[in-house]
Amino acid sequence: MPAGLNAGGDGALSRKDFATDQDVRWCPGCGDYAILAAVQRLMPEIGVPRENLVFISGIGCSSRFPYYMNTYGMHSIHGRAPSIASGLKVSNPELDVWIITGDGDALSIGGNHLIHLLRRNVNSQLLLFNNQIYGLTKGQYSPTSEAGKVTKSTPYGSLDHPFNPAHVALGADASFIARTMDRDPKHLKNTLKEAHTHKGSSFVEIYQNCNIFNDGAFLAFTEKSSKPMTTLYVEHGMPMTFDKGKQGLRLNGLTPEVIDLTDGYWSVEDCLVHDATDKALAFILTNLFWQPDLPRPFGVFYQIERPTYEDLLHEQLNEVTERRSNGDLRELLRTGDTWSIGA
Amino acid sequence: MPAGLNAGGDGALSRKDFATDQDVRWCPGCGDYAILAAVQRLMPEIGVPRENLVFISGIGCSSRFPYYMNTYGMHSIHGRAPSIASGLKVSNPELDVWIITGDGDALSIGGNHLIHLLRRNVNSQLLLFNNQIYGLTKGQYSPTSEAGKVTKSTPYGSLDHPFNPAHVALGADASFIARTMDRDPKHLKNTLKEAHTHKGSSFVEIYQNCNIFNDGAFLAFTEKSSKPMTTLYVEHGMPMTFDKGKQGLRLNGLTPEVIDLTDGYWSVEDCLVHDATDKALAFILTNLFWQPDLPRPFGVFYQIERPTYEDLLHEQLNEVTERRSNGDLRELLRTGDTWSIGA
Amino acid sequence: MAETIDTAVQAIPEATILFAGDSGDGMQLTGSQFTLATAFAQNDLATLPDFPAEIRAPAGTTYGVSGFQLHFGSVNIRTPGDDVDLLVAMNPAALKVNLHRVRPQGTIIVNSNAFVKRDLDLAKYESNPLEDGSLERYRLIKVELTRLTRETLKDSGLNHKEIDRSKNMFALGLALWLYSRPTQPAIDWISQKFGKKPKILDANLLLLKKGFHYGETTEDFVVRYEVSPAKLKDGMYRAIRGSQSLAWGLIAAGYKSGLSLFYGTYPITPASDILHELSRHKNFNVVTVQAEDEIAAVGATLGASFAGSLGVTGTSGPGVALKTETIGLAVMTELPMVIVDVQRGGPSTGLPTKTEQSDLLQALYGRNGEAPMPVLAASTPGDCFFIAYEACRIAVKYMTPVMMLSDGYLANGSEPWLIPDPDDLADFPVTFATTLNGEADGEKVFLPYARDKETLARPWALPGTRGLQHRLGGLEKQHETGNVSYDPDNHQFMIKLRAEKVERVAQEIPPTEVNGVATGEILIVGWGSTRGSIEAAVERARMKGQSVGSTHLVFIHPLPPDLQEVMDRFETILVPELNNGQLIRVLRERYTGNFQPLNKIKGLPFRASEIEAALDELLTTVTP
Amino acid sequence: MAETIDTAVQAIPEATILFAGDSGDGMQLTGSQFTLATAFAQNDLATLPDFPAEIRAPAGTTYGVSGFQLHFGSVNIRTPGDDVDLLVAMNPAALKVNLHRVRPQGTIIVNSNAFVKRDLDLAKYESNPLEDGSLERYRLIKVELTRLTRETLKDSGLNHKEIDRSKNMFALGLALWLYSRPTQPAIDWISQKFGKKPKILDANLLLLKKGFHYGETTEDFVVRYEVSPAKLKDGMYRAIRGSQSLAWGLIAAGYKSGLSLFYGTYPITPASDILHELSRHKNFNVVTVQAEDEIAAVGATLGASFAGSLGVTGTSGPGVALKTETIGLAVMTELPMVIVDVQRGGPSTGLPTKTEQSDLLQALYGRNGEAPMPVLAASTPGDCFFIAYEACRIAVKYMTPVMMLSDGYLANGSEPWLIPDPDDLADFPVTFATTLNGEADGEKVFLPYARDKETLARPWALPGTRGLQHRLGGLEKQHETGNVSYDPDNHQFMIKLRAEKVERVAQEIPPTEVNGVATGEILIVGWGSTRGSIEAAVERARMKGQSVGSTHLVFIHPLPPDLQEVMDRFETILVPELNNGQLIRVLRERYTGNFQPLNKIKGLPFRASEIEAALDELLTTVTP
Ligand SMILES: Cc1ncc(C[n+]2csc(CCOP(=O)(O)OP(=O)(O)O)c2C)c(N)n1
Ligand SMILES: Cc1ncc(C[n+]2csc(CCOP(=O)(O)OP(=O)(O)O)c2C)c(N)n1
Ligand code: SF4
Ligand code: SF4
Ligand SMILES: [Mg+2]
Ligand SMILES: [Mg+2]
Repeated sequence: MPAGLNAGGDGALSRKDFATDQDVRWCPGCGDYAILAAVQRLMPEIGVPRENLVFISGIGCSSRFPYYMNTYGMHSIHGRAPSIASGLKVSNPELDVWIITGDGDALSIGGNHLIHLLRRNVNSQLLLFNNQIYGLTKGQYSPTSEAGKVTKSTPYGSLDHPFNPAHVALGADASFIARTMDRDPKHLKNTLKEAHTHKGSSFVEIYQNCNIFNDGAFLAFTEKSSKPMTTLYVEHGMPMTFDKGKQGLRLNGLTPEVIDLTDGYWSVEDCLVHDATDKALAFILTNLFWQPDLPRPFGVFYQIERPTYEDLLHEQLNEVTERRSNGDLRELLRTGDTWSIGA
Repeated sequence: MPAGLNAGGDGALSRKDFATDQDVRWCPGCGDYAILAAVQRLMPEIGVPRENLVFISGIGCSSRFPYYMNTYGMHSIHGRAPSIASGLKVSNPELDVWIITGDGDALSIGGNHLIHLLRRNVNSQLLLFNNQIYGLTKGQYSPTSEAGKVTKSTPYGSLDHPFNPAHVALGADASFIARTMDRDPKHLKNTLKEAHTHKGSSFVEIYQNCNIFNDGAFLAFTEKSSKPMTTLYVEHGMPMTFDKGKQGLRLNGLTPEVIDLTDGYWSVEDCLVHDATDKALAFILTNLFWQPDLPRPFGVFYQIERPTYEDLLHEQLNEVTERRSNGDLRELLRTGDTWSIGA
Repeated sequence: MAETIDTAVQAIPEATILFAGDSGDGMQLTGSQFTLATAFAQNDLATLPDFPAEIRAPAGTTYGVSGFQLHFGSVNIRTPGDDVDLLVAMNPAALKVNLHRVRPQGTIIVNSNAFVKRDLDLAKYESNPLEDGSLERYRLIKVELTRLTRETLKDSGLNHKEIDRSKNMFALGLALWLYSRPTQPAIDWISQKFGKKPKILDANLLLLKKGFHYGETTEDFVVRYEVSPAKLKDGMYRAIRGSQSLAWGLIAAGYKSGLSLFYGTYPITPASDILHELSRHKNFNVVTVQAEDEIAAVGATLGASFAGSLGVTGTSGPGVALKTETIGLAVMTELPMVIVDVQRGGPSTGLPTKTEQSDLLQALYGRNGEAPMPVLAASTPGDCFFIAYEACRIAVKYMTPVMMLSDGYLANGSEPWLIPDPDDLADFPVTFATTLNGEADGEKVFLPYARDKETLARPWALPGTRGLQHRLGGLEKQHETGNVSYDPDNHQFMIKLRAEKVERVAQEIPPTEVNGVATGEILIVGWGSTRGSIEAAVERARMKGQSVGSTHLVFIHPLPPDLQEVMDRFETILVPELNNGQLIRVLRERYTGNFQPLNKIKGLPFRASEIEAALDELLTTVTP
Repeated sequence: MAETIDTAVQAIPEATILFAGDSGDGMQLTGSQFTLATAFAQNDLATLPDFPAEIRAPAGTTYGVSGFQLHFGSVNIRTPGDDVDLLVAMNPAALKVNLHRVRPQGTIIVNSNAFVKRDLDLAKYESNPLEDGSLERYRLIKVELTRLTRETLKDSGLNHKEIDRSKNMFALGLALWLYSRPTQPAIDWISQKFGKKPKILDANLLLLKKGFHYGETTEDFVVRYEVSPAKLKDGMYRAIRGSQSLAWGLIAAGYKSGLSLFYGTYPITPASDILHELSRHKNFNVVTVQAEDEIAAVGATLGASFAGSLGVTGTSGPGVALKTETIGLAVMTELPMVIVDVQRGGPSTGLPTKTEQSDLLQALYGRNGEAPMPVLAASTPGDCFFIAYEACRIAVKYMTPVMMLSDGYLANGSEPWLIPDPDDLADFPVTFATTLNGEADGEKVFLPYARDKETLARPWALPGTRGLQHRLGGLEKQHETGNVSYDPDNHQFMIKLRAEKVERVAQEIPPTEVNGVATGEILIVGWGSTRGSIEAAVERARMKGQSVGSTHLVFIHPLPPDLQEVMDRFETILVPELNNGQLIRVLRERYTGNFQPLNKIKGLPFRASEIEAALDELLTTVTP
């Protein structure tokens, strides 16, 4: 094979090997840069050959992503990436499929494809860049924008009650649900790695700052000053504490409440221990959403194993083919009632 | 007004007043007849003038429904009824809007409109006729069909993991979620009545038998013999017992388990008491879905009050109009920088 | 048992018969069994099933009537027949709905037991037509089907419902006798269908025989008919329905190309049967995906094409309307894909179970921006096989989405089909890009939008191919590199290039054939399912010595290069369409000629006589 | 302060200037402020903003260049200008991208401080054009914008970023001086914009003046220009952009009809601004709904129409592709609805921020089945107001969906607009059905599909109206009763009836006007945003004594009844379009004439000179 081809070849690849010659065209300061960096850093670690990686996106600022990855990719049309990715993965399960989408792309026009991808459990990683705004169209509110938001299209404030993305995913019976943010590169990269390790549709919501049209939407969770009190990092098997261990979360019946771990009354033992396989717990946890005095959880909320769509499909295909042996066209055309005329 | 008009007029109306001159064209024995009967019986009770009732449906056997109601109606296109109903309700909040849909119409092609209707909380009743099959197109599996289902389009069994409709609704943050069935006319009618009383989007899943393409899908819940053990009727504020009070449901941590109320060890006091305002409980309850040894719940699972989309919209409209007074076109055209030429 | 009378036998060249009854009466089954026997009798034939929109409409209602029409003969049969020679009516509604189709002096067999008050009312008959003499223009034969059936089966051990449901077998037996058809095919079929239900099996066989004998024994029939074998080309034949043959054409395309066939779809009448058929043949490396809607279906199909499958998505008009945006993406990404549109009555939901040709302009122009693509149309049930194959071949060869048009009549209609030899199908070579094909500042690079000289196709480089990583998308592409380009000149260049590529498909079009006279007064230009009626009409015209020819378009975009020249050989061009005039718009725009439309928009195919009439009228007007 | 030199003043009839710089340089603002001053100077004008697809492309890159072109004069101005007289380039990239537009000997003002290594590299300049003599064909004026700005504001208390960002004010001031424009409008605007930010306010005002004085004091400028007021019709004027005027046309329709305006949409470039504008005017009883997608948007709009609102849905090509199925439902339910398509570069995502006319055929034919609807096109930014109004009026009068076509150039371009008097707008009467209108077996009944004699419109009966309960739907409707009907003859009748209804809209079309010679050699037939360029070209042709006229179509379906007759008065018909030839297909299909296409598909409007050239060529070829 010609020299050039080795370019895509083996040997330890570095982050740079995953960059393309295309200039990255996001606004300076956009959170998308951090996500791109994290993904490019992760790629060499997961050790999948570049040619087996495919990034499929819809339309939006975030959906420009594939142009910047030296892998196969498609910048498709608005909201349809999950469908295109499904057909791709089913046709060639060897491929490592990543879906890049935004809060408008995935939850507005693409909502239906999203929930059907998740229920079918097509093995892929879906990265939802949630900036709570329509960036590319220059700043209208999105299905994740807080109610009352003043935008170009809602000068008097938006009326729609926002989606809780994690709940939408849970309602669709996703097998992997996580949340992370652009401003925490380490957690971002690790979460993506776990998503990649998971076999099935991995739903990863990434809080991403749009510094042009919705700057600071997640400031409370990213600013050094407030972050400790507002963010709760959960890990399977670990007690739920935050604020540098000074506070914890416990369940009172089905209601989560914050406990003070400093005054000696409550201790870590009293804290809820995260079980990522417990669907009910995942629901209660992700219900911590714009709730005063309660932290916002980050991490892998839910993860279970169930068969992937493409595995089931190919098992069936093979099973039928074995039972009936490879189809013979000449035979097929003559099955059933035939008759001859002449000789 | 001409005599004829009084036809639509006041005075006690009866079930018959809501029938049209069109022959009902469902297959003999179809569960849809029972639902039509229940709705026609309910109408006089809720006392809404016929002319203020609008039934909007998509496409499917179930979506033929509006033709049989002597009210306003639209048999629209596949999956779009929630959108059409939203525009209708927003334009005239006086109207009492009912959405009629099927498991394919609402959860397959119409999934996105469904979840957006629910999150916006447009005041309307959505009746999802779930027969776990595509009836009108003569028997392909639907998003609620059990995995492995053999149908016209899946001779070797379907592969898709089915939706749990109540979870989809919960994931979309619906304000009213209930389940009932065609074979229990009384519960059906009462549930529809509660849905109508609720202000907001009321999501009602109705188990409906398609005796042609999916006969007996819900037999376990409808047959006298098995029904007591398989069905759990929940009511707000009441303990969860079934099997004529012989069995009950309790929570072990977050896990529901059946308890025997006859052997004296457990009593009704130990049973879970239904609280329709508790979202987490609603999730756990509706998670009882194709789970061996656990009953299937029916009734109103979840109900909370939150502002409806059309109320917010008209409040904003009025508020702005009051503040800026009714728009004057001549003024509008002259706002901003103008200059005169000549005279 | 009564002695048998031997009825006079009359040899006839062709006949049209129509079985009609309730959806529950099994008329479709009766019809297809009669068709099978007729095929074995080696007649040429064409069928037209006609069922209600309702799944199971209430018994006895006119809108619940299901019918199956069959036209067969020793001569060439091209249509399901204009006027009916024999109507079998299982109840008053069936008679009411179909009487107008029966020719004067035609035979009508009715189940007289069904002509009772309730059913007469349901059919909205004031008086009983069997008694009020309203049928005297026909040869009426009353058979107590219900009673005879019950008697025959009283000891069968079947319950009432089962017994009454089987009376169609009696009718079938009688019809087979009347037209001297073999009973063996039906017997074989029944035997293997009900093999596991001995009671039902015996009952059906018994009734079939009874019905046959009834013909022999009753004196109602003055004559019995014989239709000798048709002079068909030698070879092995089978009866085939359009949806089956279309599905098989796709399978053949996968088979010959070595590509895995990916069929992404969402059920819709009358396209669903393609899915049903394909899903039965997974051992041909056929993947069928029933998506959540048409948009997801075409999206998944495009993704599959990107991955190297033979991507096909099938639907009907309303589904195509939903797919157009994604088809535009296929035009831009230049990936091979076939979109099958099995047309039905429109607009909107329209007449979902009826046939129509009203999606042609949508196929040609129904996309945003300049998004040309090849459009092919099948013309008979068996032809669907070859057009499906050709559509796939062109999609891959030219790296373009291709629209294939069928319709409800083709999908449900059937005809005897000379089984093709797979080796005779056109070659279907596929080459995937594996090496770098360009250079940029001294470095070898991959140019995903480089062009093949002959076809202008771009290379098909599959994900998984080392070193050929590239990104596709819906934004305008730079020539060769395929990078996003906002350059004005590049945009115009690419628009023209994509158009030119599709025009090049004309290379694939064989010289236009004219059926009938090669030059003369009237040329009929048709497309799609109207072929049979048109050619039947031309045949009649020629018998009348009229100077008429016809040509049938397979390629509607691009059009045959020699079409103008062919049309120039005629004074008038008649364009019959089952729409309000769509192909004629295209012809008028691109060609010169005296174009005359003939439109029928009734959800039904043309009768040959309707086209014949149009010819007669034109000829009297044009020739003084 | 240096003494002022009084520069020679030269009076010119017209000028074209172009401000270009980084997205961050505020060129759009500079341009619109200059436009405002020009409007006050009572010149006629046309503008062409041109921004990158990226929200904020990296500074200094060529694809990050944002431009604003303005053509103004004392004569009639119909286009944003062909060749640029003055280019203001804030950095090398801006110069690189726009130099080719500048006429020989044209003036170029550059920010010389920006021509440093880094920026030159970003713009891919090998050598510095300011020094390598490559600009000698132009009058180059180097201004140290950055340095002058920093000096001016060193004590302003603003930080570096803020200071550098305001250098466009200096440029504005200089440009205003060069063309003798009033500074007051800009001063007023700045004052109220930054009223709350005194520091910024003072800085901007200061820079504006400094820029103005710079002109007076520097010796770089040999002449200064004066453009006297244009002879415009008397009256009150304003500058208006197409999206604003379109939105106001819809508001006017609601206002005059008394209907509540319901605008259901989903954001998409370049249509979003209509939503943005409408959402600011809720006190006109305007409801705006941002739906989850285009399908939901058109669905909600149709529901609103059913309820009695004036339903309008706006989008661009890809959005129309998604709406077609629902538009078909509107055709079948015969509810009034307006679909606005602000066209952009296609196919697929294409060139989203560029202009094009390539959705015409989709508008005419992009639906399943026979689903005709009126199609209207606006031709100037101000015209959008009147066409939007007319589209609404026709939709309601004929109870039909109507497609209105605009495009990116109209949406973003602006022109001086003679403010119309609301009383002069056509009447917009609306009647809702309130009484039973038919009889069935002796009973009075409501017939939702009864017809108005003149328009063939069916009655609009709103839910909530006692006694008129009825059911609409997508299945074929029975004439008058509106019940579902599978009757073949009814289907054909209804198809023809719906088509005839749309044809009747021709009653609304005024006699075709011809601009230029009334009969002669070449008639230009145009539609949409090409009007300005076409009429400018015709004017030039007439000055050259060429026998050329033009007519511009507002109604593309139905077409004007007198169009053939008008075209017959010319030997050749030239059809310029910003697509690959769409209207010309329609003309060729329906009319006779020697039709010649002129197509430009570069995402940019025609230059008058391009059409002029086509005329010259045709005339030399047609006249021997
Ligand atoms: C069919 C269609 N409708 C609308 C658009 C316009 N559009 C492009 S991106 C977008 C939303 C972008 O928001 P999001 O998905 O959150 O991505 P972001 O830009 O915020 O990263 C919209 C409405 C389109 N391109 N195609
Ligand atoms: C756009 C479009 N796609 C597909 C169809 C075909 N279709 C009609 S109804 C239906 C599904 C019906 O299933 P469901 O919604 O469960 O209703 P049911 O008939 O079971 O009551 C489908 C696929 C259609 N009419 N329109
Ligand atoms: S608009 Fe927002 S989301 Fe888009 S590139 Fe700019 S900062 Fe990022
Ligand atoms: S097909 Fe099934 S759902 Fe449809 S009408 Fe018949 S029984 Fe009912
Ligand atoms: Mg976003
Ligand atoms: Mg169903």
